[in-house]
Amino acid sequence: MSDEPAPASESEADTGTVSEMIGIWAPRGNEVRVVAGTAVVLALFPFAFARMPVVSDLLQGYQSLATLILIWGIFALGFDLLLGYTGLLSFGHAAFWGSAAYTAGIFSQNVSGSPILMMVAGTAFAVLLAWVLGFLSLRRGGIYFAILTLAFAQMMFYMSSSPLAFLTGGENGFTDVETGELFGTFALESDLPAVLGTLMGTWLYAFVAVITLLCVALGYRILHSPYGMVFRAIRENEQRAEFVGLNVWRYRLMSFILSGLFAGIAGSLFVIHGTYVPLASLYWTTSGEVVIMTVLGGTGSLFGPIVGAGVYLYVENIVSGGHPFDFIAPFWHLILGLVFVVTIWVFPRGLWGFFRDVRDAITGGEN
Amino acid sequence: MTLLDVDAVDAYYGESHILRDLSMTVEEGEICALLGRNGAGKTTTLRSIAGAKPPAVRDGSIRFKGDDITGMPADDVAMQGISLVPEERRVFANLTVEENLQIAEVSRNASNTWRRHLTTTGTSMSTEQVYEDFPRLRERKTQKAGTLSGGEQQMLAIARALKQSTDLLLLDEPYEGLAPKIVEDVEAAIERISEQGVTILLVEQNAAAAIKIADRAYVVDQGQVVFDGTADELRDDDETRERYLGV
Amino acid sequence: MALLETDGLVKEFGGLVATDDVNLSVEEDERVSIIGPNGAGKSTLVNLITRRLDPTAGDIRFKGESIVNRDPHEVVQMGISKSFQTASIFSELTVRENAEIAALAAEHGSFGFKFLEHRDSLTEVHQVATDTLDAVGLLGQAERQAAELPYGDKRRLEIGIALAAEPDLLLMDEPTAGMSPEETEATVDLVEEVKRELGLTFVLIEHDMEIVFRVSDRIVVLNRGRVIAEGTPDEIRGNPEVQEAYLGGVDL
Amino acid sequence: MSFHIEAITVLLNGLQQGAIYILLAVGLSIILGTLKFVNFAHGALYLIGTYAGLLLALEVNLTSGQLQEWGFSQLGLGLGYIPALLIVPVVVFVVGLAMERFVVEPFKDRPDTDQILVTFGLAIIVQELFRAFFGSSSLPFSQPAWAQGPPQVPFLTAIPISSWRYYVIGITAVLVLIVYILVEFTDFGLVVRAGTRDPEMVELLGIRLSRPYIVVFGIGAALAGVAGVVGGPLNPVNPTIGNEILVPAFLTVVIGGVGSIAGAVLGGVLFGLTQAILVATYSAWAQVGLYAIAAIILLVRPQGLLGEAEVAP
Amino acid sequence: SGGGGGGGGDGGGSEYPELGNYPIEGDTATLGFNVPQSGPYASEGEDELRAYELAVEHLNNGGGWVDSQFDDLSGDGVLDYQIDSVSGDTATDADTARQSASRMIQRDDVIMVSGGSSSAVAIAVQELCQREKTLFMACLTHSNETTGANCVRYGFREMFNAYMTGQALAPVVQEEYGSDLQFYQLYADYSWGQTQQESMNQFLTETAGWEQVDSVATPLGTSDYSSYLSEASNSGADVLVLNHYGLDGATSASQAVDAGLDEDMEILVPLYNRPMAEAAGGAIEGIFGTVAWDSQIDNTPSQEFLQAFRDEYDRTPSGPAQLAYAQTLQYAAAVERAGTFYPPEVIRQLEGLEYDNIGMGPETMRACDHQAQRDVPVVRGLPESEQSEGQYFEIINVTSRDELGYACDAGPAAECELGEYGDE
Ligand SMILES: Nc1ncnc2c1ncn2[C@@H]1O[C@H](COP(=O)(O)OP(=O)(O)OP(=O)(O)O)[C@@H](O)[C@H]1O
Ligand SMILES: Nc1ncnc2c1ncn2[C@@H]1O[C@H](COP(=O)(O)OP(=O)(O)OP(=O)(O)O)[C@@H](O)[C@H]1O
Ligand SMILES: [Mg+2]
Ligand SMILES: [Mg+2]
Repeated sequence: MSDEPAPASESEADTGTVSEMIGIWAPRGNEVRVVAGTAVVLALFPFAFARMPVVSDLLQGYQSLATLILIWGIFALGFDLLLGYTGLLSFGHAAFWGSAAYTAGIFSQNVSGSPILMMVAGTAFAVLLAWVLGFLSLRRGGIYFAILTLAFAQMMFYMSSSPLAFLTGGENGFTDVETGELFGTFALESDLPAVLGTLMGTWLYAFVAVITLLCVALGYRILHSPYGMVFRAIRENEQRAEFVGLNVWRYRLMSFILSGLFAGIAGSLFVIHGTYVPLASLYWTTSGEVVIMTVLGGTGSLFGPIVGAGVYLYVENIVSGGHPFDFIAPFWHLILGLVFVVTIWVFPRGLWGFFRDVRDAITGGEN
Repeated sequence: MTLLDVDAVDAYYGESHILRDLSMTVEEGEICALLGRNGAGKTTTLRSIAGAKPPAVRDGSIRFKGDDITGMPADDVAMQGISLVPEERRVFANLTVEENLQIAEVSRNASNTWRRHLTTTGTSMSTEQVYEDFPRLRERKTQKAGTLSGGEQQMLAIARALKQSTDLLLLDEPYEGLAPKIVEDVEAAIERISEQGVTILLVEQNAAAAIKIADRAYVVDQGQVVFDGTADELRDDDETRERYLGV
Repeated sequence: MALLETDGLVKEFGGLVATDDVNLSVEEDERVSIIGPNGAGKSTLVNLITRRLDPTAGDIRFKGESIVNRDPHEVVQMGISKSFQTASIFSELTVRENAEIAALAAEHGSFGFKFLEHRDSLTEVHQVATDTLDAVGLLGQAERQAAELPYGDKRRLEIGIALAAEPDLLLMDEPTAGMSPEETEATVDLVEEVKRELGLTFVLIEHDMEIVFRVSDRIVVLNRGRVIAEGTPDEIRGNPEVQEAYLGGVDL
Repeated sequence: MSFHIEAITVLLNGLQQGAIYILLAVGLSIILGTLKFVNFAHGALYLIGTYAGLLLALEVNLTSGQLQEWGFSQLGLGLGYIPALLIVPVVVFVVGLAMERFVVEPFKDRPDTDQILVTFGLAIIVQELFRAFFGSSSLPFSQPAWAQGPPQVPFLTAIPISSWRYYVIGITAVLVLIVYILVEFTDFGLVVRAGTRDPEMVELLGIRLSRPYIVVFGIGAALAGVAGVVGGPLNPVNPTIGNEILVPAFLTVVIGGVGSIAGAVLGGVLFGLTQAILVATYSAWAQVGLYAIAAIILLVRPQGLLGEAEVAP
Repeated sequence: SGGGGGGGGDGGGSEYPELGNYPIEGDTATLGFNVPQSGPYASEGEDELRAYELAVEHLNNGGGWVDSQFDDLSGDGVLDYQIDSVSGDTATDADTARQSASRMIQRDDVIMVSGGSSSAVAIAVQELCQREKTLFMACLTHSNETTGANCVRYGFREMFNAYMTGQALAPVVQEEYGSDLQFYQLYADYSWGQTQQESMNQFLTETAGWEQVDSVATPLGTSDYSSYLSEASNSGADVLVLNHYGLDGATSASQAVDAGLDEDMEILVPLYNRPMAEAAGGAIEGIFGTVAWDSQIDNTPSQEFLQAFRDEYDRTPSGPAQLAYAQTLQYAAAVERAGTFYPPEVIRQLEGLEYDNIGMGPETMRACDHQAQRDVPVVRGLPESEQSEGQYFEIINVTSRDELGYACDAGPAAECELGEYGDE
């Protein structure tokens, strides 16, 4: 095998027959269970969060926050592909989130307001950018990588704050988003019909939830494809990975691009949801937020980062808003900081890891 | 008088049990050899004595001049008068020869000894003495240690250890990687140091070389002492030599 | 044609010449050992061949093709595998995954866009991994985390990873360093067995003369970066220069 | 105005801005080089330095924050600038010691991503504590009256740069020189440099390495503190300044080369000058240009200008 | 008790279709106050919040302008509804502000949102409010675009803008410093700074007859302006205009003074606010600028507000506090006049409204761009020794609205398209 030139085996997949393609896509292992479970949770989440008697009063949630949590969840999920699996800490992911948001926004103003097309445009730009920035920053790991990504993202921030302000609206943010209807028929803001409306609320939520589901499925697939294994191998022992014949650099770049892809999807959805692009979406604090969410929820897991996004946004939007948290509301930043540090210190695997440990302790490690 | 007393020590790297119930003693003033094959546990023994971690000593005790030094941090052990010249020499490649020697002296600075319970009584050489013993080092005084030849580095490592207040010098394979001529130089240096009253525990794979200068020898295999006697006894014990030393 | 050839290979570190005009050639199916005192440049030579270091001058050819401009992973893809001096494994992955990684690289090239393909569908990779683990006697522990293995088994796994890459040429840098005599024995047996079964060529670097003289067809002696002698075990045994430089008068 | 005055102005501005970066970068760099610790909370030390300096030097009117709510509408000792300059480094040095002991020590053996994360979290906590106590509005920290306006020295009077900025350059030069001498020519520096390469061997020589290490951290912290006091009157003083200055400071370290004091100085000067020159020429691109230059340097020389290339093990 | 609303007590809950958060459920109408509670303008936000709470208190129980200036208001709630409020933290960040506003609208069902302290925030939030069909009564926002290119039907602005600042300042500084001067501008490089800079250029050139030497953009949030200031100093101009808002303004002004620029040049800071004055301390001494409102303005409504605020909080209100108070009452009065909370009707009540009851003389809330046509106070910074809590400036002139403004088809208004009422 090894004396055949490598490209031959790559092209095999490309020229695969239709049945092989289906073979590739066929669900395997736990996949169906995971996706179905996620779908159920996604369908019930807004109801429990914003409308269900008693529960929603306790939670004090609301519809648009539910949507926002999913959007950031996608972002964090993609970020975790990089941090949790490949072991690369980027402090510049705002570049992908923000540029996708701007692209989708500008696209909606100039080309088409179709949410799906906006998403495609934003994501495509983010992927392209991830490819370029990844190419430039992946030369070294650790602190150098963190700083380089940070530098590039800051550069983009300052670009759009002044020199490109004619396009981005600078400090005012991009306000000319013109989101159209889904499939040309369903207004995103309008409620879903019948019981779906009670459960999930708006078309917007349904749209975001479907994308989220696809992203979870995609994430699950990636982690259970050879990539998942290779990523972990690279994180642990890069040199050895190179010496079993893997092109470490390309895999790294690929994990960077994939995480850029998720960030791009999320960034585009963010515009569709908010019809607005704040300049801060490119600022390094946005990168910092996704880092916090991911670590809080738990790196190296599929759902941890989404949980992290939920907790973060909950604190940011509900605890900070006073009632029933008046007591601690002004200190919500401080509280998040404390929780974050405690998590790294005591539960390096985050809240999700902590839940799992607790579950394992209860079930005696079975299951 | 017994200077070092290793009593029934068990040492581990993580979960691997390396030293098994190992006991040995070193008498004041002698040259004691610790022999054994590749991976027998010689380095582990020295590291355990010197307080380097890993390995972790989980059982047994190590006493030096009657004081218990088991589990003591490496820097404290060194200040009791035990100097280790480790495998691969470990000179500071980014410092000059002079600085490599000077750093051993720094351990006696007040900033280092302040509020530490220390009992060194050992002799420590002045830089001048060291240069007299190792004239090559004087020539290379301002050269970065990383650019020295292997033999010179070995000299430097020994010299550095001697500049500590040393009662007991632990030498881990001092001849490794040295040309035979240089091996002779190092041998001479070890004997000279011994004559000055420093006790020496010498680890070697090369039994012949060690027996030549040692008074007494231990042979370890798989973390256990399998022979214990004078150098002459070992020379005559063909079976032990064949079985455990492959000679 | 020689499988591996080096031609006037030189490597300098600053002023130090670690590899000095080495012309080495390894025939297919041959077992070559490289010996020499510490610092002779053995590891450097291996690192040059595996492309971890760039040569200062000279050429390296594998299967007649120059590899000095290739990346390390490409060289592995061409069929040169290396086992490391210390157990270099993926300790958080399971034993099986360790082998699978190597098999994946061998079966599917150094990189592929297979991120949508489930691992379970890569049957041939599983097969190679299973076979390799069987060969190194770790199949029973396949689902254990590699970190949990005893040290000796880690070294076995290390060799297993090198083998799962399905090499034509295996470079082994002190594969038995730090092993107990029994483990050493077992490893040597393993190497010999693999050699017999897979017919692979290997280059061994070892300080343990017993092993070297037992398994080699040819021995190359390095000193200060230069080849000072080369020949069958018997020839080397009797070479006075080697005696002087390395064996140091030890009677063998 | 004549071109040479303008050129000198730009040069001095660049040097002064570089000086603040240098003070922070030298500390970051020696900590990273010796303790192998990535300190994202270095900006927090700068923040502490600024506030400590402000409260020691002046009396300030608080307009928000818990302290004000508890009735401290005026706070500060009003000792003046010189005492503040002398006391702050000591205070921040002590803070640094505590941080080494309680944060760095437990995270020494964890991967550098964990170190970045925990110190990043710590930086947030410190910032938010200051916000909680002192409020988030900026506090006035004016330059001392004796250092306002250009120095009354022939020629320099024509240059519109306040004396305080000359002092900043001077103080930085002196401190960096002291640290350089400390590291290159003293026993302490010897141990530190040796420990950079082989900490275990240093301990085998009987040296309690934790002592020089904690001091290194303390010195790094004190430098950040000094940067805070001298930089305070040049910038707005509010809780976010620490984290904002962290980014350029880290860039300075990385482009200069980790562990190299000379590198940090070079990086800082380069940064300051680039900024000053861009402002004088293409000001809209000044920030973008700064990051672009950093990126280019790192792409061409990943180990930084004066950093040593990673030696393959 | 939903019956209260359905019973017609609200003046026609059944008359109008559902829109935004209309109709109100229950017998309490909730207002959302979205102000910076963290971040650089927190102190300003706190002051605004005090004024908002004071307004709610007066709406429910009488007092202040409810008793004296607003005849439409009863002091017993609005249209039989008690007024309640929720507050949110904008952190002076547009995104945070929108999230906070959207929480108020979605979860707390607020019928009106008010707030601000930065144009970016105001523009972002009013755009959201337009979408959610919830009224937005802008507090402090000074960009021409708030009621220019980014104007919305659901947003109203009492505050003047950069354009009017230029108009107000030019004659005053000409009189003070003379004509035939050269000026140099630094401006924050984003829409507010740009429009402010354009307006200053326009009016200092046209009205004062000065000449611009150069105008240089500085990045937003710059913390060290020394390089820029050196350039300005070396330019040889007589006047330096610092078009920096808030903290940036405090920083650049202090640094200019520290570098000794004030010895050779006059400095202008077109827009002052309180956190800026606090942070700049003595550096603002003698520097001209404009403010939203000041407690020294000597007319009945102003003094009544000052008194009411002092009675309640024992402190001097800031300009934005006056805006916050006025905007809340203005909205409530419009509801009373409309007889319903139904937003389009309330909007129609506010459009074209003539009033003279909030302490800034006679005003018009113009229908074409929702920009109040009003007087602008020109002030000069006090020396540090004369500053006290709440008092940082002396009023030089209150420029009459007759000398300010622009037609509906001119200036910023030319770019305004208000958008839908929601009942078309
Ligand atoms: N860091 C380590 N982690 C795990 N096992 C180790 C480690 N270092 C050594 N060992 C194991 O401990 C055993 C004893 O090693 P040690 O280094 O003491 O041998 P030695 O007698 O000094 O051999 P040599 O002559 O090769 O130096 C060996 O089996 C080795 O594999
Ligand atoms: N990266 C490097 N930089 C500088 N010198 C190096 C480097 N790598 C190796 N050397 C030097 O090159 C020489 C050869 O080293 P090498 O590791 O090849 O020896 P070796 O024969 O493998 O020794 P051993 O038997 O101890 O493993 C040594 O003197 C070593 O110090
Ligand atoms: Mg050893
Ligand atoms: Mg080697």
